[in-house]
Amino acid sequence: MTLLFVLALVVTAIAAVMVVAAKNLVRAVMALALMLLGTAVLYALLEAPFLAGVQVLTYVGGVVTLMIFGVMVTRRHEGANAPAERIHGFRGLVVAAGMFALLAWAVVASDLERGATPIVKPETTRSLATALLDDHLVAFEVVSLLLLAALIGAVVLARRRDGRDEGSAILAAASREAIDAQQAPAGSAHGGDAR
Amino acid sequence: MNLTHCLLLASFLFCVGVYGLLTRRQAVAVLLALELMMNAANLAFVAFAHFRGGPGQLFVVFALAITVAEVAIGLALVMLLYRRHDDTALDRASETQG
Amino acid sequence: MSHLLAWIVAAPAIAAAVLLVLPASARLPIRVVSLIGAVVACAGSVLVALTYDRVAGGMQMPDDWALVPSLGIHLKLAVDGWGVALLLLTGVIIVTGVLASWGVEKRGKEFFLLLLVLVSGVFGVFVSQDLFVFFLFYEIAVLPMYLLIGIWGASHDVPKRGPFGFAWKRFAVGGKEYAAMKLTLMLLVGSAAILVAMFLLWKEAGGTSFDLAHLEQTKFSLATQNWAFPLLWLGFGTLAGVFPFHTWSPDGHASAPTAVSMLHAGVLMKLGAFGVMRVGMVLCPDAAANWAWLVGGVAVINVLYGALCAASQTDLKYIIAYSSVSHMGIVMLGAATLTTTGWNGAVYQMFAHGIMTGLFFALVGLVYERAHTRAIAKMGGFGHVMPAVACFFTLACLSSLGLPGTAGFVAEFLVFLGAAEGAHSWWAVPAVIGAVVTAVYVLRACKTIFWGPPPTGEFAHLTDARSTEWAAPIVLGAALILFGFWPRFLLDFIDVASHTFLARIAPFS
Amino acid sequence: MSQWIQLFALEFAVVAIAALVLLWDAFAPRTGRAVGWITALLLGGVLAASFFVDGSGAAPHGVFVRDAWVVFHERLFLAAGILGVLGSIDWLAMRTPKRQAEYYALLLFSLAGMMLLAGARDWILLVVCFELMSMPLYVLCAYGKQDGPASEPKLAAEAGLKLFVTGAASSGLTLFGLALVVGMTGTSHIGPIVTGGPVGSGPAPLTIVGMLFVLAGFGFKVGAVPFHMWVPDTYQGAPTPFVAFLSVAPKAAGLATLAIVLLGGWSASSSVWLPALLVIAGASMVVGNFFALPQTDARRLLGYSGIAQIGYALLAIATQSRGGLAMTLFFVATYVFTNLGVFFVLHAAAEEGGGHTLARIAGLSKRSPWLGGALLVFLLSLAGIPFVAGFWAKLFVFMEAWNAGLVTLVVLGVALAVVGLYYYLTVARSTYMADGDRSTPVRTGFALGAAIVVCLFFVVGLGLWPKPLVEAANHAAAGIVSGR
Repeated sequence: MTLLFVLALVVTAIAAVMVVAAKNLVRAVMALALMLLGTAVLYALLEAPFLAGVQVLTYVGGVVTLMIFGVMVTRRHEGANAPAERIHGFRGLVVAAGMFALLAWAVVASDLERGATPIVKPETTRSLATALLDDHLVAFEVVSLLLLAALIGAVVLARRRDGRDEGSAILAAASREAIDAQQAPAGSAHGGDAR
Repeated sequence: MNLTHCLLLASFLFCVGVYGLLTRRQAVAVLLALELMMNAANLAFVAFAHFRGGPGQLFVVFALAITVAEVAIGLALVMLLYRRHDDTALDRASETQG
Repeated sequence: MSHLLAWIVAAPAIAAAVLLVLPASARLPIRVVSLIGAVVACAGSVLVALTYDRVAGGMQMPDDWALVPSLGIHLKLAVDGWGVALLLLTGVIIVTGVLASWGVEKRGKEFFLLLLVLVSGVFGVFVSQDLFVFFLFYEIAVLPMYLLIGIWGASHDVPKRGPFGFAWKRFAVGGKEYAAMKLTLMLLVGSAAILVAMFLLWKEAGGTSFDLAHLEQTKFSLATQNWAFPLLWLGFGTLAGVFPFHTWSPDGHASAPTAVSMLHAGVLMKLGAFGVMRVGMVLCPDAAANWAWLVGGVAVINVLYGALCAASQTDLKYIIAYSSVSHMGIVMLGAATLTTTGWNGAVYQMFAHGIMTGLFFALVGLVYERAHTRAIAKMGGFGHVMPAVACFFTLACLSSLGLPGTAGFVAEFLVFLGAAEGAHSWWAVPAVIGAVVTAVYVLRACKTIFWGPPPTGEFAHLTDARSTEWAAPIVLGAALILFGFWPRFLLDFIDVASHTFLARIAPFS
Repeated sequence: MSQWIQLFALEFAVVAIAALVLLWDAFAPRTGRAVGWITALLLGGVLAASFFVDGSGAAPHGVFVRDAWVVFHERLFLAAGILGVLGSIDWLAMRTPKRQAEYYALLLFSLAGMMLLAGARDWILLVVCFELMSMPLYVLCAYGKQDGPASEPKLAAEAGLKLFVTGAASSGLTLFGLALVVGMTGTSHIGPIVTGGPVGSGPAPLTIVGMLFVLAGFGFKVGAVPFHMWVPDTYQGAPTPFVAFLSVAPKAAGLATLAIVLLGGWSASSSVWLPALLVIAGASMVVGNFFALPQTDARRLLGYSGIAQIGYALLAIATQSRGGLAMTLFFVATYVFTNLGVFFVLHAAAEEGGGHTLARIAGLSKRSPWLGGALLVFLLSLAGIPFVAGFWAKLFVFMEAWNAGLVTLVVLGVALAVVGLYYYLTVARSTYMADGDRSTPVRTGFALGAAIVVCLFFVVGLGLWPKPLVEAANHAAAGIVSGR
């Protein structure tokens, strides 16, 4: 258990560094996939199986695919007149390192382990669903609106002036992901209208 | 395996994301960095929920939906920019005078 | 007549509102409506002067409307002795000013509109008895100036030389837009200082009311007074042309169109001095006494420096503008004496200088319209072609140097007397020297321009004043002489108010 | 169910209008201005209905509370939305006649997000509403991608991406901060920070850091320094009628959120956030005012001026008093009308003059005295000059801040207001004193003209008679902060 945890932790961290370090964007996306998988494993270890599943399905299955698609479509061009890969490298490093130092100090200084009681009743998928559709029904409905808005927005942006729908592939993928993520029937219903 | 470790990892992921956000010029790379940040937040939520209880997991469900919507919009914008300029470098946008 | 003060303030504003709906092409109606607004306000002022009870004194003809009750802001109007004198001044100046700008053709509708709004603000300041409303009107009086100078002003035709000469070319320094911006910003910085001082006083007085009467009854701590008074002095003093914050004034007055110069030098600068005395000194009596040495010292610098600067100018409008700086120094000097005589002199000087400088600018505008130059070196012998203008100009000059029999004499005499009575009697010496320098430069300018051999060439066929142009010289010139021989009429008003206010600074009077 | 309908009636209506507009466009595509007018009129109906529907109440578990605060904001957002639609009608009909419905629909979605936001008392709902508000804005920003006067670079897509990246990054920042705060406190309710430690001990370091992250996230959204970089770029690139909306409504919503969180939830922990807020407010005033000085593009200038205005609004929030919050609302409300008006006039002038630089709008007042006069009034209101609404707004804010003991910042603000006057006057100078190369009157469409007139009415009206809005603001603020 602990070994698996350490492994997932290390893999996630390294993959994350690769995401921002890789020059090649395809590699960066792959590293992102790896990192997301590592996080999914951590979710599983943290007794969040539902989230682990969703993570794999939507993120690794969907977002990464979308990203790859994005990279492929826009890729033609890097090379010849590709601009310098990085800007403000040092400044970025200082900001990020400073932020991490602050966070790490706060985490350590907060002495989280003292007085922490193990959870008696882990959150189950069932309780999650109850909370989603009872306590937070308003937010749930708002999310369906949000996804609908995103859908319309993506259509608007991707549609060409002359009417050719070059971006419809992205849209299709995006809408599927959106709907999967929420499993909200409302989302698909509205989505139908929007078309 | 305790809360401190998880949060340190989450913080690390978040800061790596911030670094990428600040330094990468390729729009897609910036999107990837944003994913890192969101993912870090989710990890922190789940870790807290496991060790301390609370609505962390629920939060993550919503955060995932938000992230997906953001990716869709973000990629659409990147493609739009690409079609316009045949170039997805971000800082052309800032023809700043101050 | 009820609400007389409100009608005086509102008349120009109503006229402005009427202008708003008139078409821009209706040339004559625009001017007539403006004139009606000005005349109504002026007549109201005269009515106030006639009905004001000089024996009783104090605040009379009160009006009160709640504006923002939650903060204790009331539209509270009333008039005291000082107010009467300054209302009269404003009324006379605006009527003559409208007549003097009868010939403004460029965007005439907007010009008269702004002019009327400005005058409305000026009237409002002199009659408001609520510090906040006082400030509001003050702002209204200051702001239209930006557009009035920026659009209708004149750029300088006298080229600047010297080490900074390049700036005139490079940055349009000295142009009308520069002058407008400089004036507005400096005065607004002053307003910011006033606002801060207002908050200070308002807060210490309980934070419930801006009523001046209420504030006067509050005994402010010395620390508050010592903060508030300098802020008020600098804030209002900027408009009064207090050295070294006077630099907007020559540029502004020189660039402004005739009526605006008349109003601004004639009336608006008085707002500043009025503010220092009415708000600063009356509300912060202890601090006023503490800082009197500085206020008076700076005023002396104003008198001398203004006179010397005026003496060294070659541009006619700049001469008058710097002489205003010098004369406003006399006002501030009178205020700083903290004696009844000095204060009477200060307010009388406000009135006298307002009339005189209004006359000056009206005549200069008249000359400029014909000769198209303000460089005195180019002019000469104009008296032969425009005798009336020459006579009135000479009259203004004589009042300016304080010749007995003119209003200027009464004012300066009172101020010098007050200075001699006051705690710093040596102030009178440099002030008198300043008056002597004034005599030198005004007489020199007057002689160069109007007296001498008849003009030749382009200036040979200049004409004297015509139709509406007569109004300003005659009315203002008559006023100069009238109030030179009959000062009692105004001094009765002024004196009763000065006594009341000075009672607050009892140990020093 | 009926309780839900009552509680969310206005929001339902707004979303329904969005759906209606989309459907109508799908089945009966029109190219005229009808879609826009219908949207505006229906929204007007909703605004009118808001005066008759008494929807006060709370959703189960207290995630959403509808009180005077929410009502005030709903009306404000609806007004901004109506004006935003009106200002866009002519432009859309001209530039993208075949694709108008989506624009309005997205704007309405954003509007619904804002309206819900004001009542959110739960972090989850708040975050989701915030996204619902922001997401359509990213898209709208890039709406007129090939748009704008010929003399200017087409920056809409860049502006959209820039807004998106900053917006998404700030969402990430907020979420991470929330993870820490919610994790440490164990509840998603927006309420006091429970320290968990012994009585008297402050929040744990991690909680503090989380709170600061959340604050920074909202700082991005409202465009406060040091999170302001996107503002001028976005304002310059996005289509001007939309920038008008973008520059007011989301900022008002962001400030409302800050007020809910800081004054409603975290008021007991003000020792944590107050110093940060004061620094942000002061820095916004300084940077906004000084960076606006050298600008030659009116939109960038207004962007920086907006940053400065946000600084003033934050100053009012920092008073932590009911009066201060009320004056924030007053300030924001006047800012909404003023800034909308400024951008609408600018849009009209730029369409005709071929650009948004000060040189291009030169001579406006000579060409169209009314338009020039309106612009002057709006600029004076932004500068805080008496007898226009902005004066009272600045004055009230300064007075409340002075009362709360923030004397240094008030003096700084008053001094900077003069700097502000300078650059507002430079705009006025170019419209009044400079001569442009055209002399024909500037023509505005009917809708745009109507929007300008409405803005003018409110700016002047509130300047002359501020009392009703002051009272409404005081009433609304009582829902968040009790006491004085």
